[in-house]
Amino acid sequence: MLRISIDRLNELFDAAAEKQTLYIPVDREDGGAEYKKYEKGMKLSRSLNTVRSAKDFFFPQTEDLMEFRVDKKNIEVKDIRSEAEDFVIFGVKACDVRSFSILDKVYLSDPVDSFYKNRRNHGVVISMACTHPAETCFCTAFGIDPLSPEGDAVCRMDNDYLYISALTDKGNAFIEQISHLFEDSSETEEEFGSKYRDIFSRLPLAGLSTDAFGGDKLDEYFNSDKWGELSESCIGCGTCTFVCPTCQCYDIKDFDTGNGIKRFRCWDSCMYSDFTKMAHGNPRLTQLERFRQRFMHKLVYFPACNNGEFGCVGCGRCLARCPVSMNIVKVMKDLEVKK
Amino acid sequence: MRKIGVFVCHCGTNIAATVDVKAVAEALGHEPGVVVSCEYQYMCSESGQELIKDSIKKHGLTGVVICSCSPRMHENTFRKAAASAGLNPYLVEIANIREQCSWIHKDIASATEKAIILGKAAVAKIHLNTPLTAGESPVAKKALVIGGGIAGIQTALDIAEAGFEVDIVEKKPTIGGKMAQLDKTFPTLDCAACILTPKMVECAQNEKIHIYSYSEVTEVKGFVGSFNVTIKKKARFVDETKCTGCGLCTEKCPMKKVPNEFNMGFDNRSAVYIPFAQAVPKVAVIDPANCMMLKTGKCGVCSKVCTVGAIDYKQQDTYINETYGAIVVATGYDPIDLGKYDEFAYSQSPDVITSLELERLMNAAGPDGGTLLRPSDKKHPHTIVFVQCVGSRCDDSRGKPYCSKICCMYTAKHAMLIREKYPDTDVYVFYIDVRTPGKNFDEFYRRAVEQYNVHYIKGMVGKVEPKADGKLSVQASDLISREQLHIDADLVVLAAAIEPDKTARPLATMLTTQMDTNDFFTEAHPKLRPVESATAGIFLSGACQGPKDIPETVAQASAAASKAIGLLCKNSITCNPCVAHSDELMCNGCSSCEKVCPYGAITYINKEFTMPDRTVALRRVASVNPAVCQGCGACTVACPSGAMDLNGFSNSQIMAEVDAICK
Amino acid sequence: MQEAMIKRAKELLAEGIVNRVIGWKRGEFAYDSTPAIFETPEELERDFVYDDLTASNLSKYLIKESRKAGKILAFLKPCDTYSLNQLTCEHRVIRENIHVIGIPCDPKIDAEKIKAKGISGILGIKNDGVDLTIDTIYGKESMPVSEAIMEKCLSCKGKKHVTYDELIGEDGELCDSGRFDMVAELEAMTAQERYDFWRSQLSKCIRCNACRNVCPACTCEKCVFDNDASGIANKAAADSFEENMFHIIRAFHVAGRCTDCGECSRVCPQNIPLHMLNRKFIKDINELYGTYQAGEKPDSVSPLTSYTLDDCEASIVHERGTE
Amino acid sequence: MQVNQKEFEPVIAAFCCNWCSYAGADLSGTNRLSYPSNVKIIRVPCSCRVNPMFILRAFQRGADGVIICGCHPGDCHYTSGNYFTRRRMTLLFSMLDYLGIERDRTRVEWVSAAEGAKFAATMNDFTETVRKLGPNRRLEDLRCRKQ
Repeated sequence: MLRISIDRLNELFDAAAEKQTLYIPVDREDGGAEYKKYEKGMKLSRSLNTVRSAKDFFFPQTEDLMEFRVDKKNIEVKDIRSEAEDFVIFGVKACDVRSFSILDKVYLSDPVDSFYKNRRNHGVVISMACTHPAETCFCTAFGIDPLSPEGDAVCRMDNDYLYISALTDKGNAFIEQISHLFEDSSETEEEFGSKYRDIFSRLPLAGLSTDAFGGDKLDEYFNSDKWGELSESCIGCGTCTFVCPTCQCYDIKDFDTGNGIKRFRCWDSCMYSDFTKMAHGNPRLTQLERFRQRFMHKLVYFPACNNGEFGCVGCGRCLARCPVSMNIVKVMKDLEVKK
Repeated sequence: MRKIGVFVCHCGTNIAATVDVKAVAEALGHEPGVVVSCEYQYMCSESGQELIKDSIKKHGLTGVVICSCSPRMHENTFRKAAASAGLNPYLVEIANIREQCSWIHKDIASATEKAIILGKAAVAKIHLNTPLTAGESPVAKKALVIGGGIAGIQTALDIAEAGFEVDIVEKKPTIGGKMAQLDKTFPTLDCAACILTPKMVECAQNEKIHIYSYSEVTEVKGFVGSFNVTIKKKARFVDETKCTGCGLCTEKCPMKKVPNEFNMGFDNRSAVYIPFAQAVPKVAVIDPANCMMLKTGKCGVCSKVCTVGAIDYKQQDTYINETYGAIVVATGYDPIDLGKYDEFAYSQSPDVITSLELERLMNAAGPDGGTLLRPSDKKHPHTIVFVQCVGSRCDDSRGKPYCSKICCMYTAKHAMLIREKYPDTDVYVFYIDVRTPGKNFDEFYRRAVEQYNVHYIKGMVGKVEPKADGKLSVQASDLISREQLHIDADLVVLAAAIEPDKTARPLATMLTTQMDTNDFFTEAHPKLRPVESATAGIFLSGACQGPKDIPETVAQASAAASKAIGLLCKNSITCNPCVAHSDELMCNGCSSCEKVCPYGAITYINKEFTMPDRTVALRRVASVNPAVCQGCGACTVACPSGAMDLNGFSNSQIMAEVDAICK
Repeated sequence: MQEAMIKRAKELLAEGIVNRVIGWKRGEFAYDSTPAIFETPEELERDFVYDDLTASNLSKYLIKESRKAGKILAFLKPCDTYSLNQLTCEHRVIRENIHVIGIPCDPKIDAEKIKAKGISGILGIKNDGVDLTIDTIYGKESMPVSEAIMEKCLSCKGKKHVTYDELIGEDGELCDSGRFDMVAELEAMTAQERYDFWRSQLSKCIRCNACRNVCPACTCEKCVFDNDASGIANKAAADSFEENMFHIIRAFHVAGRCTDCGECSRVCPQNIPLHMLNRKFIKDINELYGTYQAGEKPDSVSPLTSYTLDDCEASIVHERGTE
Repeated sequence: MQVNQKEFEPVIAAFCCNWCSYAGADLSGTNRLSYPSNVKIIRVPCSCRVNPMFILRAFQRGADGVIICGCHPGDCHYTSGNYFTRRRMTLLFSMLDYLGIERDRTRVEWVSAAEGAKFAATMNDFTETVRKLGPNRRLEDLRCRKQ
């Protein structure tokens, strides 16, 4: 691996930001962290994770799709797509990096979402190994190695050094740009990992298993009488969905600007009463059904369509943020008990 | 998609001179949904209306926008035209490009641009208009007249004459009002009592008329055609049905030191009394504040002397509930309190009096039998100064900004009568202007000046000071000769401004009718609907609407009666369809709307609903009575969920207008 | 306390006075709990929890619960009783179907504040009244309790219950916690500073609707922001205007009805001080129309559905304003 | 986008109640009392019909100032509507001020049907006040900016 002293991190950011737009996680005054466009002097957040996930970079909360211009009685349709600029997201944790590949399965398979693809093509993901997980973490349940995240290049950081190694051509190119800042290090990925591996086994959710779930479990869980009790406290907000790195549903809306129409999409949440509302009404009438949708999607429907891959990466954001502390872990444990 | 027709009016040159009407029609023709857009000289003319009607039929229009004068002017005209062509009248919108555009802007380019925007807003709105149908509600064939002065009496008589029942509510023990206190009337100098009392008697005798004297309206609910009114009949401690009005009780009553209101306190009455000889109903009333029996339980003389046993010390206030189709307000006026006018020494000297007090002093039925004597020493006054505009046309907070209208004429009358009866008296009248518009009014005034030599002096009295010798020192300025005048007067008469009766304001609140800042009731239109209030079914009679003399009052009283009769003739009335309505599925039943509704039009019902989740739920939801709702829209803002909306001014319609105007 | 509550709940269940209980259920971690309905003594024994971390306001659940068959037992903290009164006032709950037990309440601990100290991997939290001892996977940590108190408890209205059918423990007193101080501080800033402050806060909003959905005053059958026909529906803030719009209108809709229970700020995943919007309305109402506490009485009339003839004019905003 | 102060023409939305202020506006027209064409009037039955949503909507769509006109307190055609308006708007304006939105962009004015001159004077004054403030940037929707 290559390494750089952590005292010199900002040199690294300065150099990278010169070549392309760079986003790094920074701490906010209110205690949360968020990705921000790097500006000189910004300090890398040491938080475990940002409040919002990193999916915004490829799948932003709102995004204009097209415009209609009205001139007298004519309507002109305007394609507003343009090539995205190159950008680097630095410090993405393993869970969030995995979420990109889950989103890819949705947006890069036919029909390809050109908006998503455009951003994906221009984005470089520099991941960061996890050394300080929280009690809400359970990525390992989904086969993610928090110490060896995916991405274009992967960083590992201890108290002294930041180590970097490329995983893809994009990652190589990134390191190339700033290679003068690095020195070689004999530290191997395994050596680094072994220092922290033990922490993960001490996590309260370390034993969580997904064995009971998968694409073939529709019949077992769909009509479970546990859903009623589980969904009872759900207030139907979209917090879990909006902080979730893998929730990928959106709604398309038109906005009349007075001079024309902007058609945009925005995140939607299956927790909302108007989710997938159609001309005849809403297929999911009660909060129970909407609540069930979210967890069935992540634990059953998604794996059913994606070779068994679950639609959750165990980042723990929903555990931390749900106003009523109802979450996927409780759902998994409760449903399992029934079996 | 709507098929909208746009009709731009030139209004001769009123609009066309500053707004390029052709450009407006052209621009609006490009708006979505507009299938025809044209301009014409006078849209409101017969041929203009024909143009609209023909277009509606030819193009199958589903919306009409007229760019013209204010909707307050011709909205109804165009709605009727649309209706006659088969289009729902509420699918018509007016863009006001005259009063709010061509008349206020001079630059053609900007006026035209604004006219186009106003037109676009109307087009945007009409896209969202819905056909509205006015509902109907029944009319109770009975009228209520509030106030039993000459206005109320005349109105009641006219309504009764037309064959409808009418109730008069009068707060005093007798009807008659101010006119009953007057001596002679201008400009004919006939005796007020002689012309009023027969009418009072007629009221009492007319079987269609019921008089609630010594009564007050305490609650008004309901709406045009069906007002539910609660009347408080104050305890008079005399059984009206038994009392013959013989007056024996009033003679024997030992408590005789009560100032007599009817004579403006110049003499006294007993605790049980009949206000005056011609009172209607001629029934005694016990004044509980002064009756020994009611105060201490010791006396009972009246009860002993009453031969018919009409005295009832235990009588209580009673409440009567009646339903009326129409209500006429005739609450009249009062002279203002002159307590704040120290400079005229009104509070200091008994010889400084108001004109109304003078009426009593000069009245044959007055305290001195019609001989004019000074209140202080009961001597004949030789020098009398009249001061005009005391509190009228006043720009400070003590008085009223308006002209009280009747003072010039009654002062001329007073001056003339005094000079006629006591030619040795010097009469001075200080005035700002003498206003005498009215039939035979100016001739009357000139007679006072020319024939009776009343000294009219343009100028204001600065100060009146009682002197040790009993005279009143009057300092005044003569604005024409520019001299300071000094007159030693025996009597000073102040023409106090008149103001609406104090009960008018709370009554207006009960009736939900509009008042102006002076507490005069506001008419629905100052020119075209002068006797109607803006609240349907409430009519205005007499001085409650503004200062008036007797002939005007009577004229208005009859006009109000005819409007009320017009309403009572109908079996049902059409309601304003621009009312609030609640989307029951969205309503929370939280009662916010109910709390802000001035009309009590919103009630709550428990109703079963099939909810979006297909469960059946019993829910509390708001329900608007469209006949009661007047369409103010207060509820629509109080409602957080937007369940409450207003026909004709819906949230989406107003927002569409906002969008069009701001873009 | 928890034991006393469970005991009393079991009694009421056994006596048939209530057929279910709403309370808090033990969560996954040391600090989380979920509002839950309990129907049997066994469920109560197993899952019921009440401690210094059970902060959520249960009143809003009673809208639905009070319409179900049978009576429900609700454990309400002092501030929650205001919400219930307000809901009763607005006919949103059927009060007769609720048996309210007022429970005392000490300042709640905000796990977010512990985490903000960088304390992670929390396994257990102990409160000795002065310090918190936090057991984590990385070892023991400690911090003063005072630094971990939940925002809504820092501005506690008092420990008095405004409605209850019975009490466990003593009823407390009202108190003044200077809850308007922060609003006043903001008011004293320049317009530009205020604008910058709110922009930095509201721009964090992800429109998850947690604030709205948890709010006991936001009980519309269908929110205007979810209603396409309202003309202002917005699912996401596509422009900074919409961030402002949502929060201004929401605050306005609950003005005069908001009891200042603080749930909005508690649940905001982005830590936006939303209570500072509602509290501004409360402060204005108190100053301009007389002190008013929504939910204090079950029949109070909101200052926005009433008026007096001599109310101040809107120009007061100009007159008293700082730059 | 730099806007030249001289070229800036504010967009003013005026909500006028039908019975007093709209009639007052008509009267100022009848009396030919001019006020700037920037002012566009929206007729509402009563000032209490004005929902805060409408005001925000106007700012969103490009208004630089919003004024609400109604009957004088006590003279409301519907007796009490403007009293509610007064409370609602006071609180709303105070909130906008609190959020740092220029407080001079909003106003409530009571104009009777007889006050044509007051209407014109009010609109002249308000337009000039807003003109001085410049374009509304703090409460606009960028998507609605004129192109």
